Amino acid sequence: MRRTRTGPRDLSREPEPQQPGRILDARLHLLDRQVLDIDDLPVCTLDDLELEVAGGEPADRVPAEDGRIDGSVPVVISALLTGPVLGTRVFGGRPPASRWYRLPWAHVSDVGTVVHLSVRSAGLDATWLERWTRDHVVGRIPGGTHDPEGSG
Amino acid sequence: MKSRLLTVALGILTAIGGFLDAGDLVTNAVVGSRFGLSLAWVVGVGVVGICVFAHMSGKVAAVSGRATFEIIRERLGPRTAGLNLVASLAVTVLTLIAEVGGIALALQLASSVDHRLWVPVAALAVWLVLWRVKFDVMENVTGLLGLALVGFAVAVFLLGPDWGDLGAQLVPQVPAQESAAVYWYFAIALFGAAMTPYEVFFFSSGGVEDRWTVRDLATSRLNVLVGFPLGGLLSVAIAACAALVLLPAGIQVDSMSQLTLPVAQAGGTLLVAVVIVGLVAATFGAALETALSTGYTLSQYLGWSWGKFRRPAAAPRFHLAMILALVVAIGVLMTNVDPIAVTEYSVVFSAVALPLTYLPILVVANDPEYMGEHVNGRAMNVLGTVYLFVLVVAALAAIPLMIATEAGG
Amino acid sequence: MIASDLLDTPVHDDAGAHLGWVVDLRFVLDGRPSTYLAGARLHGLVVSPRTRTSFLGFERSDVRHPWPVAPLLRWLHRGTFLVHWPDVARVPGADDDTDRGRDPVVVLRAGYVRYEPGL
Amino acid sequence: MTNRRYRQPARWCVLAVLVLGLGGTVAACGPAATRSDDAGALGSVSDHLDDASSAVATAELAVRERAAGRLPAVTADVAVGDAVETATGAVHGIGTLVIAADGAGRVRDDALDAASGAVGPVAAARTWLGRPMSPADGVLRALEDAAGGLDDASGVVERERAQTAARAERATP
Repeated sequence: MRRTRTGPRDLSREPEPQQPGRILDARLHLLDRQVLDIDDLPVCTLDDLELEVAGGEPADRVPAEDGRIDGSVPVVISALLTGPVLGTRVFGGRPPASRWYRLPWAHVSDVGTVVHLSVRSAGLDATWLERWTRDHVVGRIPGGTHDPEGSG
Repeated sequence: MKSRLLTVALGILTAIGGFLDAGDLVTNAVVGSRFGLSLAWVVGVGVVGICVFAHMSGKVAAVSGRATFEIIRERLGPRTAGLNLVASLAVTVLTLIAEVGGIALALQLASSVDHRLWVPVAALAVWLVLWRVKFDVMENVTGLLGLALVGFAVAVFLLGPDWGDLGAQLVPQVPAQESAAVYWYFAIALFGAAMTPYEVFFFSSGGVEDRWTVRDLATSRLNVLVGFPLGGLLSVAIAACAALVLLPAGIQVDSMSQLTLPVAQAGGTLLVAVVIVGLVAATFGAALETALSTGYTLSQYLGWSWGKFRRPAAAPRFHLAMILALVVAIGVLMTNVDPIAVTEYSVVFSAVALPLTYLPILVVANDPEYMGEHVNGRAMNVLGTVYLFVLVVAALAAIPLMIATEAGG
Repeated sequence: MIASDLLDTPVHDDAGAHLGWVVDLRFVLDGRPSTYLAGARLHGLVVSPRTRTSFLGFERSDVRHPWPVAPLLRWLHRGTFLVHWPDVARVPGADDDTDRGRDPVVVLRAGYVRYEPGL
Repeated sequence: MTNRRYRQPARWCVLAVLVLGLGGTVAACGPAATRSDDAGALGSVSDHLDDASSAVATAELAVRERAAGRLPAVTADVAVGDAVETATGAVHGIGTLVIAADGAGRVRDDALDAASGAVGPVAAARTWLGRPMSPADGVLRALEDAAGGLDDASGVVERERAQTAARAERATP
C-alpha cells in the first residue's frame, strides 16, 4: 500500500476548481434520504441511484463492447432506486434490474433534507405495496378511512 | 395569551404524567425496597439525560421536520441503521409487552379479575385509541390522568418520615447486604428506565405530528425542562414509599400489587384508588407511545407514510406495523410470562440500545445543513458529550453485569 | 450501473497499488436542464485511504462538533481526496461479483490528480 | 461489492460475540449454572426463603391495612393472591433443587418444611379477606409464626452454606 502524506495542508492535493452547478455527494445528500411526493406524502427512502451514460452523446463514445463504463464518457443520475436494492445494500450483491423501482431524475424537483418529487405517489410502482396494504388489509378494517384530525 | 399559558401548563402536566411508565414504576419500587434511596441519584442523572436527548431530538424535528429514525438512517447508512432498527424495535416491542402487561396488572388491582384475561382487552383498547383518537387528545388525556401518580408523593408526606433520615439515604452507597455489582446493575436499570429509546422516537415524531415549528421550540423546551424533572421526582417518591414501608418489612417487590401497600398505609382507600387510576393511565399512555414508536421506527427507516395525523388508509403500513406489534405483545403475554420480569429486562436492554440512537441526534444537532442557526450551543454540546460517554459506559457494562449478578438476583 | 457498484469499492492506481476505498460519489448539477433540476453529472469519486466507513462526512465539512466524534472521524479520514471522473480508467461491471478471479476494483488512469475533497 | 478480504474477520467477530453473549447469558442466568455445587444450591435455597419471607410480610401488611379499612378489598385480594403465588413458587424452587451431601440435604428439608408451612397462613389470609367481619388476629398470628419459622430456617441455611463453602475451599486448595 502506498502511503500518502496527510493533514489539512496536504500539498499533494490540488484545490478543487469552482464548479458550474450545485454539488451533491451521494451518501451525504442523496442516499437514505426520505423521498416526498408533490403533496409531501412520503414515498420511500432513497435506497440507491441508477447511473447512465449521459444521453445525446455520440455513439462511438459509448464503450459498448463489454458494457463497461469508464471515465471517458460522462455519466449522470438517470433514476432514484428503491425496493429490493435496500436488501442488497445491506447484505451485498445486486438485484436484477427488473426488480428496481425507478423514480426518474427528471421527476426530482428539489433536494434538501428531503428529496421532493414533482409527481403524486399514487401512480408510482414504488408504492404498490402501500396501496395493496391499504386496499386489502387496512381499508377493510372498519374506520380505516376515518380522519382522526377531523372529529376527535 | 391566556390560551398560550394554558398550552404551556397542559404541556408540562402531560410531560409529568407521561414521564412514568411500567419500567419506571417497577424499577423504582424494586430499587426502593432493596436499596432505599441510595440509588435516587441515578434518577437525577437519567432525567437530565432524557431532557438533553429529548430536547435535541425535538429541536431537530422542529427545525428540519425530520423525525429521529429518518435521521438515523440518513446518517448511519442502511447497514448500521438497520442494526439499530433491529435493536430498537426489539427493545420497543419488549417495552410494549411490559406496558400492556402493566395495564393488565393495574386493571387487576381494581377488579381482581386475573391479569391474563385483561391482556387482550387492554391491547384492543390501545389499538382502538391508535385507530380513532386524535393525537393531542390521546396525549393530553393519558398525561393528565397519569398525574394521579402524584398520590405516591402525597403518600410519602402522609407517612411522615424522619426527613433527616430519608435525606441521609440519598448519599450514594452500597447497602451492607448487597454487592457492588448488584448495586451498579440496578443503577443501569434505573438509568435505562428513565432514558428509554422509545421516548425519544415518540417525542421527535410527536413533534412532527403536532407540526412543530421553530416558534414552538421554547414551549417544547419548557415542557421538557419542567415536566420531566417533576416526573423524575415522582419516580423518587415511588422509591421512597418502597424504602419507608416495604424495606423495613423485608418485602422484595415482585408484583405491582405491592406498590399499593405503602399508599394504603399512608392515605387509605381513597389514595389507593387514585394511585390505581394513575397506574392504569401511565401504563396505557406508555403502551400507546411504544406501539406508535414501533410504527415510527419501521416506517421512518423504510420511508413509508406514517403518522397518526393521517387517516389509517393514508398510512396503511404504519398502522399494520402497530397492529402486528400489539398482536406480538398479546402472544408473548399469553405464554404466561411475568410482565414484571419482562419490564425488568426491558429497562436494561434499553440502556444497551441507547448509544446508537443518541449519536446521530447529537451529530445532526450540530449540522448546520439541517439546523441552520439552531445548531447546539457550547453548553448543550458539553452536556451532550458527557452523556455520550455515560451512555456508552452503561451500554457496555449492562450485559456483563447482568450475567455476573444473574440479573440482580 | 448503480451507486452501490462504486461505493465501498477498493481503488487502485494504474500500477495496481491500493489507494483506498470509494467512500462517496460527487455529482454536479450542471447537466441538461429540465423543469426543476439540472441533470446530475457524476463529477468524481471521493476516496479515503484508511477506512470504508464514511457516513458522517466530517472530512468534507467545517463542522467540528460534537467532540470527540467529529475530530476522531476527521482524523480517521485524513488524506481523503477527490478524483475527477475522467481520471477513472475502469469501474467494476455488473458481472464482477460472480467473476471470482478478479475483485471488483476502481482503477485510476496514470497521472490522475488528487483534489481537495471539501464541500 | 465490498472487499471480501476485509469483511470476513468482521463477520467472524460478530458471530463470536453473538455466541459468547448467548452462551454467557445461558450459563449465568440459567438455574443449573454455578448452582450445581452444594454451596450454590444452598444459596438458591436461601434466595427462595427470602422470597417466601417477602410473601409472608406482604400478606401480613395487606391484612393489617385491610383490617384497618385502608386497602380496598379487591386490591388486598390481588396482593395476597400474588403473595400466595410467590410462596408456592418458593416451595417448588426449594423442593426441586438437587443436593448431594447429607448435612446440606437435611438443611434443605428443614427449609422446605418452613417454606411449605408459610403457604398455609398466606392462603388463610386470602380466605380471611373473603370474610370481612371476622377479627384478623388469628390470621396475623399465624403469619408471624410462619415468618419466625422462615427466619430460623434462613439462619440455619446460611450457617450450613458457609461451612459447605469452607469445606469446598479446603478440598481444592
